[in-house]
Amino acid sequence: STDTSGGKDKVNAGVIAIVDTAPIHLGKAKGFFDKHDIDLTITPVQGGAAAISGVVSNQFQFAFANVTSLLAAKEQGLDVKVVANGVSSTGTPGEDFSAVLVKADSPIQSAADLAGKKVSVNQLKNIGDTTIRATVRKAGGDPSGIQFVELPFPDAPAALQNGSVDAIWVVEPFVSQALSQGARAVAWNFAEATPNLTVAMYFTTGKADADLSGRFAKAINESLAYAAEHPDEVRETLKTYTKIAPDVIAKIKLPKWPAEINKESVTAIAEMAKNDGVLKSVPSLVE
Amino acid sequence: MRVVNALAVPLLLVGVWWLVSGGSFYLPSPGRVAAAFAETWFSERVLTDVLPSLARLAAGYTLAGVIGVGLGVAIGLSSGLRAAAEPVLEFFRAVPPPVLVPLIMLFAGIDNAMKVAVIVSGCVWPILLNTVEGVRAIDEVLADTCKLYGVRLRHLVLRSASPQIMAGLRQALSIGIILMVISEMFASSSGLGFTIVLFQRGFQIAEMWSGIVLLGLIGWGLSLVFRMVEKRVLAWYHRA
Amino acid sequence: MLELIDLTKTYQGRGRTVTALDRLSLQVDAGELVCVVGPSGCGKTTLLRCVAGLLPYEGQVRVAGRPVTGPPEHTAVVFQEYGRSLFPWLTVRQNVELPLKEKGLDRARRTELVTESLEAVGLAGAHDAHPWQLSGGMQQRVAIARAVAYEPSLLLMDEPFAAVDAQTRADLEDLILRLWQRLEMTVLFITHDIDEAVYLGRRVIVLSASPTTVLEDLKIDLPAERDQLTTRSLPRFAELRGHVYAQIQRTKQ
Amino acid sequence: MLELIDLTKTYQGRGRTVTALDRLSLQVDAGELVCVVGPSGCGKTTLLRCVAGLLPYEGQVRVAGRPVTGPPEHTAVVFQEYGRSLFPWLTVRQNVELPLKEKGLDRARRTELVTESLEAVGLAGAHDAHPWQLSGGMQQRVAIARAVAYEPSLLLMDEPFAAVDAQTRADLEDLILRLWQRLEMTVLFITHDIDEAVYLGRRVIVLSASPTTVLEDLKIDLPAERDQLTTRSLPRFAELRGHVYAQIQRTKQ
Amino acid sequence: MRSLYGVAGLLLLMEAVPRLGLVDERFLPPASEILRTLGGQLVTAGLWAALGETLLGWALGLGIAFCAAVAAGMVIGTVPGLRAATNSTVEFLRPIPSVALIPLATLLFGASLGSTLLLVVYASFWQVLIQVLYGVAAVDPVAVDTARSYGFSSWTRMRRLVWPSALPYIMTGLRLAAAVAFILAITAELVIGSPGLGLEIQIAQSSGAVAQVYALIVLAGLIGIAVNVGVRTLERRVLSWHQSVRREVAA
Ligand SMILES: Nc1ncnc2c1ncn2[C@@H]1O[C@H](COP(=O)(O)OP(=O)(O)OP(=O)(O)O)[C@@H](O)[C@H]1O
Ligand SMILES: Nc1ncnc2c1ncn2[C@@H]1O[C@H](COP(=O)(O)OP(=O)(O)OP(=O)(O)O)[C@@H](O)[C@H]1O
Ligand SMILES: [Mg+2]
Ligand SMILES: [Mg+2]
Repeated sequence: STDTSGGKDKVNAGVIAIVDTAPIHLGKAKGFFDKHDIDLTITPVQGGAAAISGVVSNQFQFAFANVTSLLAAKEQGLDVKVVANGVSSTGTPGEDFSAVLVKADSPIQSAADLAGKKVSVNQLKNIGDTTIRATVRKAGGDPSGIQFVELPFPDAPAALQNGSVDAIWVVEPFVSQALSQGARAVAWNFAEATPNLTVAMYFTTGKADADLSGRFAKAINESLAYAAEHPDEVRETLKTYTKIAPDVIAKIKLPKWPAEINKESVTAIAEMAKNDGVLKSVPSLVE
Repeated sequence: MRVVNALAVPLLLVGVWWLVSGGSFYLPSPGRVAAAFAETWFSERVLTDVLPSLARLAAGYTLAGVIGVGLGVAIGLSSGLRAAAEPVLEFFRAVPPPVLVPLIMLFAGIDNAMKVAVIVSGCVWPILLNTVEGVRAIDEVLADTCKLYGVRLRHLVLRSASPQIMAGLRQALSIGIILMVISEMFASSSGLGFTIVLFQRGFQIAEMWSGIVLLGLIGWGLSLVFRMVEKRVLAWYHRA
Repeated sequence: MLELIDLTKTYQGRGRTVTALDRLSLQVDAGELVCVVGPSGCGKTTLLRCVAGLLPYEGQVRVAGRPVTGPPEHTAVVFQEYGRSLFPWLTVRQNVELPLKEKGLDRARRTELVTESLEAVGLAGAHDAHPWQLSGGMQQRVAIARAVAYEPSLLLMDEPFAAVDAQTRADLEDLILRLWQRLEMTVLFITHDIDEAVYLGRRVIVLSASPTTVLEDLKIDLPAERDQLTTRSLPRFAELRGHVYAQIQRTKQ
Repeated sequence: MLELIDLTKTYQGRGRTVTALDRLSLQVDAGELVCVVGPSGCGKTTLLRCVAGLLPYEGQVRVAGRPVTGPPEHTAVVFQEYGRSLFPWLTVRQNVELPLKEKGLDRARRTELVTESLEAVGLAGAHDAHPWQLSGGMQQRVAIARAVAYEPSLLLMDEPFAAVDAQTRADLEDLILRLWQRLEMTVLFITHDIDEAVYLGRRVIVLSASPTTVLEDLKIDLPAERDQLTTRSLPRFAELRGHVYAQIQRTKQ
Repeated sequence: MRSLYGVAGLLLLMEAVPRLGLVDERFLPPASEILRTLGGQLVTAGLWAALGETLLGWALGLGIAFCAAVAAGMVIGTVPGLRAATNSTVEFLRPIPSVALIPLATLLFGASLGSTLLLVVYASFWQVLIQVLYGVAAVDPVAVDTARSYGFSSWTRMRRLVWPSALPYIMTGLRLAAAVAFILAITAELVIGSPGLGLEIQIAQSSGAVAQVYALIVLAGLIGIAVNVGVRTLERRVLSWHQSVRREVAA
């Protein structure tokens, strides 16, 4: 519902409390949403599926979810409509916010060595395993034998440490944390899977008011642009809605926040997912 | 007559479900769920997902029973031990299993041992609490009789607390199934609970509901077995 | 065998404090059969439970020279609440057999004792029944059979024949007398039946009303060999009986 | 008032089938006081529970002309298991008062009845105790007080004085006689004490051993006004007593 | 007094395990550090607000579930035939994880108190219900006969006989349900994202703030201890007549 109060539309956005979503928090603080007559409330959600459910059930007007989750929703006939870019890979291995890590003394030296190993991802049949398979394939390995297990990001470093898995996929702040504690990166799956990968997007439902969606998109895009230009303010913002330790915040690699959605990368992800059997078709997500 | 009696309420509920389910994405009609059920579970999934889950459930449940009853008897018999142990137990009891899992993973790794440990960590409470209370509630005259004749603990304590222990075991059965699902939300790549979660995240809602229905059926089936056992164990109690 | 010196027992409950026994002293020699009578609620059961080591107390209680802190060895008790003292999940036979197992007797001896004692209390046909399938009197007899089969050296009985008919009662009285003579055990026997007390006891202890002490310690100077017909028709029997009755009535002022 | 025709009760349990009552017939007029005696385990309690509407049975049981299918109205029962029939979570006073509340009496009348009846059974000082703080005999007297305070038109008592001393027993016997005359109720009184049966009863029913029928229905032709001393010393009393005793012994072959 | 030994022992263990290197300190900080972090958290207003939210959902949900389950249990347990009719349904519904109801909850209520309540009530209802059913079966048959012969109405029988007899079982049910309700309140926040302690835990987890996660877990455990003390106190009052309590009071 878009209740108007004081001329402004009340909007509730479901957003995961991670580094990726810093722009919306920063943009809210900077008044970009007020400028577009949007009275924004940011509700933290636990993951992409919860965000999508929330939008479909009208609890949120907008939300943030990764490409694969959105593709899956679309394929199952859920009425989701992308309104703006969310977060993108930096495209530079070694400088990205997502990596596959191994122990310092691990025999695994490159992405190709991951073949046949046990690798943790936060969710199976999602963007993690899809991009890792692509990276391994590009590095000349055979991804079909990789044994993926589900482990939430926070629990993955411990599992790597006590040898429960051979490699872990994590995103910031866990990448920096683990690297500083002696882990070693063997693959930068977002950067290496496909060029300039669009990882996640803001979306709404097809039934949403077009004018409001437009204004929200504008506000988001301004926020993305501002965040891209002011990394220091982004790091400050992180202290407000996450509990990441300040010394870690100073170290983490920030993602890219372009205003443009890289449509080719979305299609590429969809193709890969289809090849891996995660999706049955290639739904069109972004017109 | 008994069959009619047992089926009336379930049929009524399915009817209600049918009526309210019209057109909702998250609540598909019973027909669609039934179709999804046949498609999803009459396949090799039974071998790869359902049976391993049930095996872990059996292991966890048995372990919880042994620990719960053993510890419960000890705690129930000694008020000193109870005073010391209760706060610690209550502490762990109040910690939600999902946040306890990472801790368990630190000690038990991420394989079957962890999942069984998660099941135990939830199942043990109703058994433990009921055993403690059952042991505390032993008839005084009976307890005195035992003291006099030096009759071993087993006879008095376990049997006379058995109605309450059975209540705990009954509770634990369904909690075990729930924890089987929760344990498979972590560090999994197969299992009944894992499959349900996967369906949920993939927005395959009819399939997800068919998994929930399967959980219910498993619970119901196990409770039938349980009742048969209980009928024997508590025959003296129900004066049958 | 049994020595009570200044035994005092006070029950403290919410708002209700009862001094059930007040500096009660009593001695029972090994192999004696002593009957205890007294008004209802005076503290007979309390006395018995102190001796059985089931209640904390003040003063001294000694069994076979040793102070009682827990249940003394080789002791059997028939509780007033006989129904609650049987294990409902065991059959009659198992109920009687359990303490014998605990005592470490072998199977043959156990079977013999169980069969004998159940026969003696008239329950030969009820071996496989559960306690709750029995009448009140039958349950009480199971409890008696259990105590008897145990062959204790100290037997404590709390109104053990309260729930059986007159004829059975007479039979059971004679059973106890027989066993007492054969096993040379010490028996403390609480009863409300004055005739019974005089018939069975070598001594009858009359307790006063609460706070309870020993009102009279009466030696029963009847012939050692007792018999339901002849003993009860002795003039001395009537005399003693009348004496005890008068004492009990005195407690009720 | 009470009509039993061909009453048969068979208990069926695992492996144990007992015919407790076998085509038993009996009639009790309104306002009669009938005592029932019989060997232990013969089926007295079973009989009483059938009349109280607590057991399914074969044959016919009618109370006040109506067939018994559930507990008949205005009926009070004192159970043989008196201890378990008291509610442990209520005090003595509350236990006695509860049925009166249920009967719809006002507070003043209730207090009066409770105080009176507890006084009558000698428990004036135990109003606020809980049942488990009482001795066996005291618990039994609470159950009696509860039945008495209820002022039933049919009073069923199952060995109600088994746990009290001789003197208290005599007092309670006279209490029942007084109430019976004042309230004109019908009383069915089960006892093992033959003296008691003859002293109280206008008729004494002697039951046979299992399978149980009425062995003898004995009219007690003693003067209507009974008195512990005079009645019990009548030669006719001794005669009747001896007769009943002989009958009971006959059942034990 | 004795209860302090248990807690002290636990703290000692939690301090020793990481200090001795049995597990990596980074993944399980020693007790002293957890407590220090907890102390730091306790002075922030945000934590108390979150705690308030959680406890509100907990108390409301537990209250609703308890009353509903006791009422349903007494009726099902005492009306003949009803038990057989409802048995299969109860056993079917009971093992369905509350967590699986999350889509339904969000659909009906969104990320609001309603969702939390739905999950909390659903989970704790069964705990109490099963205990009540067993408790109702624990009534002494002689006491039942007594009540019947004095012509007690069904209501009086329920209130004066069945309820007190079942009370020991029900108290256990309350203790079980109290913990389950608390767990579900937190889990609901964790998963649905309604505000509260669970959300705090989730944010701390995804921020890699291990000590904070454990501090919040310890807080949850402490609340569990407090709730148990409350229920035990209640039990000593309402079950003072029962063997289990009176034996201890006497001893
Ligand atoms: N619930 C029951 N199940 C099976 N058999 C029973 C049950 N209750 C009683 N009986 C049997 O029925 C018979 C009569 O029992 P009842 O209790 O009526 O005897 P009674 O005359 O009251 O004896 P007593 O004087 O010892 O109390 C006994 O043989 C007993 O074993
Ligand atoms: N557990 C208890 N708590 C409090 N008071 C008790 C307890 N047990 C007994 N009493 C009290 O102690 C006194 C003596 O009780 P006791 O049972 O020893 O009497 P008794 O002589 O065996 O009586 P009876 O012949 O009626 O069985 C009574 O006043 C009783 O109320
Ligand atoms: Mg006594
Ligand atoms: Mg009887």
